[in-house]
Amino acid sequence: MVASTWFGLGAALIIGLSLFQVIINPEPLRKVLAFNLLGSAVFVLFGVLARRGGGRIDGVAFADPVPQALIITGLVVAFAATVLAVALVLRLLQAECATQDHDTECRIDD
Amino acid sequence: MTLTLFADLGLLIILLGLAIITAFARPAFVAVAAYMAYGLVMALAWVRLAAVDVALTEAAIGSGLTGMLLLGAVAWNQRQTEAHPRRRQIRLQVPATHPLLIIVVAAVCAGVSAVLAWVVVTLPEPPTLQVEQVRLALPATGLGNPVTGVLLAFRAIDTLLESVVLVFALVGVWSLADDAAWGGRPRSLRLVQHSHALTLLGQLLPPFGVLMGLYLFWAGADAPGGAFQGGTLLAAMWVLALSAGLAKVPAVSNRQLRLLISIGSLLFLAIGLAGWAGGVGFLGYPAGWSKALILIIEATLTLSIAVTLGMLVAGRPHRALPR
Amino acid sequence: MLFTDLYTYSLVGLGALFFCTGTIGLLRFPDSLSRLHALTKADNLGLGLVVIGLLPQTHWPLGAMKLIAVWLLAVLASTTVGQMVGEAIRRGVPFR
Amino acid sequence: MTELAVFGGKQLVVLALIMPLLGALLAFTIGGRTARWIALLTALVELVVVVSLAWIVVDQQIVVEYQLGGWEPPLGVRLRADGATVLVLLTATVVMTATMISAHADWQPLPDQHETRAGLVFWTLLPALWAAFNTVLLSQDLFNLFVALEILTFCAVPLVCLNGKAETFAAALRYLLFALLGSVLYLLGAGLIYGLWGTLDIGLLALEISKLNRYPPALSLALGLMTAGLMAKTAIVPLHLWLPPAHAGAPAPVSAILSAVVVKAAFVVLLRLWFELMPGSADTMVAQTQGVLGGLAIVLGGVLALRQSRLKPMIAYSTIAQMGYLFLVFPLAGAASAWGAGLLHLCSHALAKAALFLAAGQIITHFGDDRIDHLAGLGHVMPLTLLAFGVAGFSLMGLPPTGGFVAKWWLLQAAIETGHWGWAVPILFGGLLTAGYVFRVLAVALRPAATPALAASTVPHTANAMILLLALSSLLLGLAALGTGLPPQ
Repeated sequence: MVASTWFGLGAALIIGLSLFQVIINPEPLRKVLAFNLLGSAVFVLFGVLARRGGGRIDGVAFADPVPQALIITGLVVAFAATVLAVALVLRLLQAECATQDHDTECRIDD
Repeated sequence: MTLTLFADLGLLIILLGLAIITAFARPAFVAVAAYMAYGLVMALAWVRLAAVDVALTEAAIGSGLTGMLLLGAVAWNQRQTEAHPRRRQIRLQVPATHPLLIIVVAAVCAGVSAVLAWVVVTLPEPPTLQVEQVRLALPATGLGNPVTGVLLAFRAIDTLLESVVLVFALVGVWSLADDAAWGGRPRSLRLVQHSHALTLLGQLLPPFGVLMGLYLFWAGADAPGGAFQGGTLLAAMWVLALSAGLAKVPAVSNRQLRLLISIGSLLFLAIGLAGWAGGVGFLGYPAGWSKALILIIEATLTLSIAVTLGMLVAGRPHRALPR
Repeated sequence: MLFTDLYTYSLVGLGALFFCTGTIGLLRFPDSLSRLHALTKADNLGLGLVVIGLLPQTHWPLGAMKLIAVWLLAVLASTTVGQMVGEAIRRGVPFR
Repeated sequence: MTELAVFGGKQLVVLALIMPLLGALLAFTIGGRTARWIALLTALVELVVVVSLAWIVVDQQIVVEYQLGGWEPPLGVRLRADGATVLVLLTATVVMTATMISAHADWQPLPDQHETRAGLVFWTLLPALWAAFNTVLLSQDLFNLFVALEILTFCAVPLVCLNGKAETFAAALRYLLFALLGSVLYLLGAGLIYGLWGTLDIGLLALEISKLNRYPPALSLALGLMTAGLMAKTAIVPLHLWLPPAHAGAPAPVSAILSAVVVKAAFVVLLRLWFELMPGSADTMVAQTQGVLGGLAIVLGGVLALRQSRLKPMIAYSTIAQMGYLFLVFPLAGAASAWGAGLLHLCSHALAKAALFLAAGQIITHFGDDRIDHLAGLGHVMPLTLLAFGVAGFSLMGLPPTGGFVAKWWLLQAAIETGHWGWAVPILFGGLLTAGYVFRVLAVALRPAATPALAASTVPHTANAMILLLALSSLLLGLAALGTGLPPQ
């Protein structure tokens, strides 16, 4: 088996376990983290496909550029999703905190 | 050949180990730290998969910025829990965490993994995919890096949408502010305790980082790199200066700031529309002009991405501006 | 040819040894400050040796300059982080 | 020869996509009090663009295609507008424009304020969401669709918690997580498809797949993953939990857009995957499962809607039920009328549901109460709003001659035609449930108030006009569909 196939198998494994965490883990921040892991493994699977379409020119390995471009776009989109999710979680934690502890202030910057 | 396979397998085992720690480690802090390491090792894996552009993006955005963001959130949560020990934790429960349900979910996830693994092994002989088409069409764009060709010429619409995603995500983050804080600055990124070492780094590193960021954008036309990788590096330098207290986060009502954020997408759109005047259609580049136009788009995109990413890290406006 | 290869192997091997001792120190030393000491010292020296070892294998001068720049930046980063972690320990932030 | 002098169909397809995008970016950049005017102007221009495009496509009976940047697929991305697309495009445009106009006075800055948080967010993200939705409709590229669906989510989520109440943050987060799970599964499927054929263009893929004798297992896996992901985004029954708190908790104009437009986006992609890539899949297990889930959604959504004590959650649960009808299209795909029925239901539900949510918003603001048992006297105070509510409710129920009626009638015909009588049961039972919750509101609202009559309605005329326009459009859609003859071929 070529190396990229091994990476594909690894990605398949990571997809399974991060999917499990995404569904089961009740902590919002851990869910977001698991999402990032899941996304990254999906990209690797995509990248393995890109490598299959590639080859070697003058001894330098190259891969199909289209999935590479798609993965770069995907990484940026995934980052935007993470930012939004983390901002929401923090806002939610702060709101919860404010409703539960009336005597102590819950500030985001302390 | 066998030696590189050995190295690849080693890389893979480290990746799997880090992924397992990320997914299952008890302390959230350990999980995020493992994820950052995972991202860096993943960048190496991308190099091994002959995708250097992706490797750069993964290291910059996937590991660096994402890790920093999550680390900050986890640290805040931890401090809050210590300060208010009786605080109820927020839990997003699946309807019932019945053991049976967990077993079913685990079985489904294992099934997905198994089927995907089977597909990876049995997928028919490598098709050429789009390698040939891109190679034949690339000279028309005047670019040397096929990935940049795909991003800015063949699939320019994806990249246009990708650049606006960041703008709208920023609006989304800002939207979580208190009404009273609207128009003001995000909380300072400056660390609570003053550190001379950090100040020194904040003064020493940015010139090199900015040079490197600009180089990444410039080289992107013909070699691995591009607007997103370069912009991220510039953003990192800005964030470094902000956390060393060497610069101030601008207020969200600042007109120039808003223009800087949206100028990349706006110019991209304008040049796209100019394609009609040039007779090559929307998002087309007139023959001979394409490389110059692409570089102009990428230069503004790099700037906009850098500012937007920096503001995304800074978060929602927190303090109203004094009237 | 053979000589440069031998030179590279020995210096990179020595660098790897430093990384190993640094890691053992990280795992076995009793308190945070000495663990930090083991880590930063070993990393700087280890990385330096690896870089010096690899110098003859690269294109002169640009490739070599890149390697040296990598080393300098790594030293700069680890110094700063080491310093900041040290300051935090002195302030009484619990590290384990 | 209705070709316009300057803009032909090709340019209009591009403009339909980028006008709202440009509007959103400008509204963000300029901000302040101007943001609202930029968004409203964008809506009007977009209305002209889409109506012209629809006119060209329908009048000349053509399909408009546009290769972005001049690059032919598989290398480039193609936009495509056929009759079905322009119908949905037009519906979304009407809903968007009417909602924006009816909300034009909300979130205005105080005299000494430069801009408000909610105002800037609303007038920026609503056009952005619109651009994303139009991209979902027009793009022919599976990955481009992914990006568009993501933008749709990123714009919709902040709008859910626009009024900053603590419980809406939780709803928004839940919504975001479901949508992200859906996207990731969709992307995984799209990646596998690229690995099989090296293209993401739906047209080219349909061509490749039609050449096959039997489908490769990787294709089944890919479509299964994409379908599961898109079903999470359309809130079909086991995956519906995120919808009611999000749609009910959002400000009314946002609820209208979410229920009328946003949930439909993923469904449109689902329709295209199954009808264009895998035609003739009506009898497969997947199609049957989709139908069963649709039937469950109709019943469960209807029952839960009946049990709500407040107006907005009731309307939100009704969305779950009405989305269920759409999923009956898959097992009935063998009949000629199924496709038309699905399309018509999608559009008439969009119009009716927008009217219902906007009406509920006016009721909350001006009547001051949305508990259904407390609505007595509403008919006296806000007759026009209640009239619009009623007309929209009739369409939801499927009373003739509304769009809802014709759609359900066509669905029943499809059930009879294909011999699968069983599907008629949820269709009819769902209609009864809908009648139950709509009449419950009307019955209370038409009762005289127990307390002395409240002051006469102060609902702004523009808002009332827009709500009535939406409700009547849903009615007219039914008449127009009846006029084209039953069922469409």
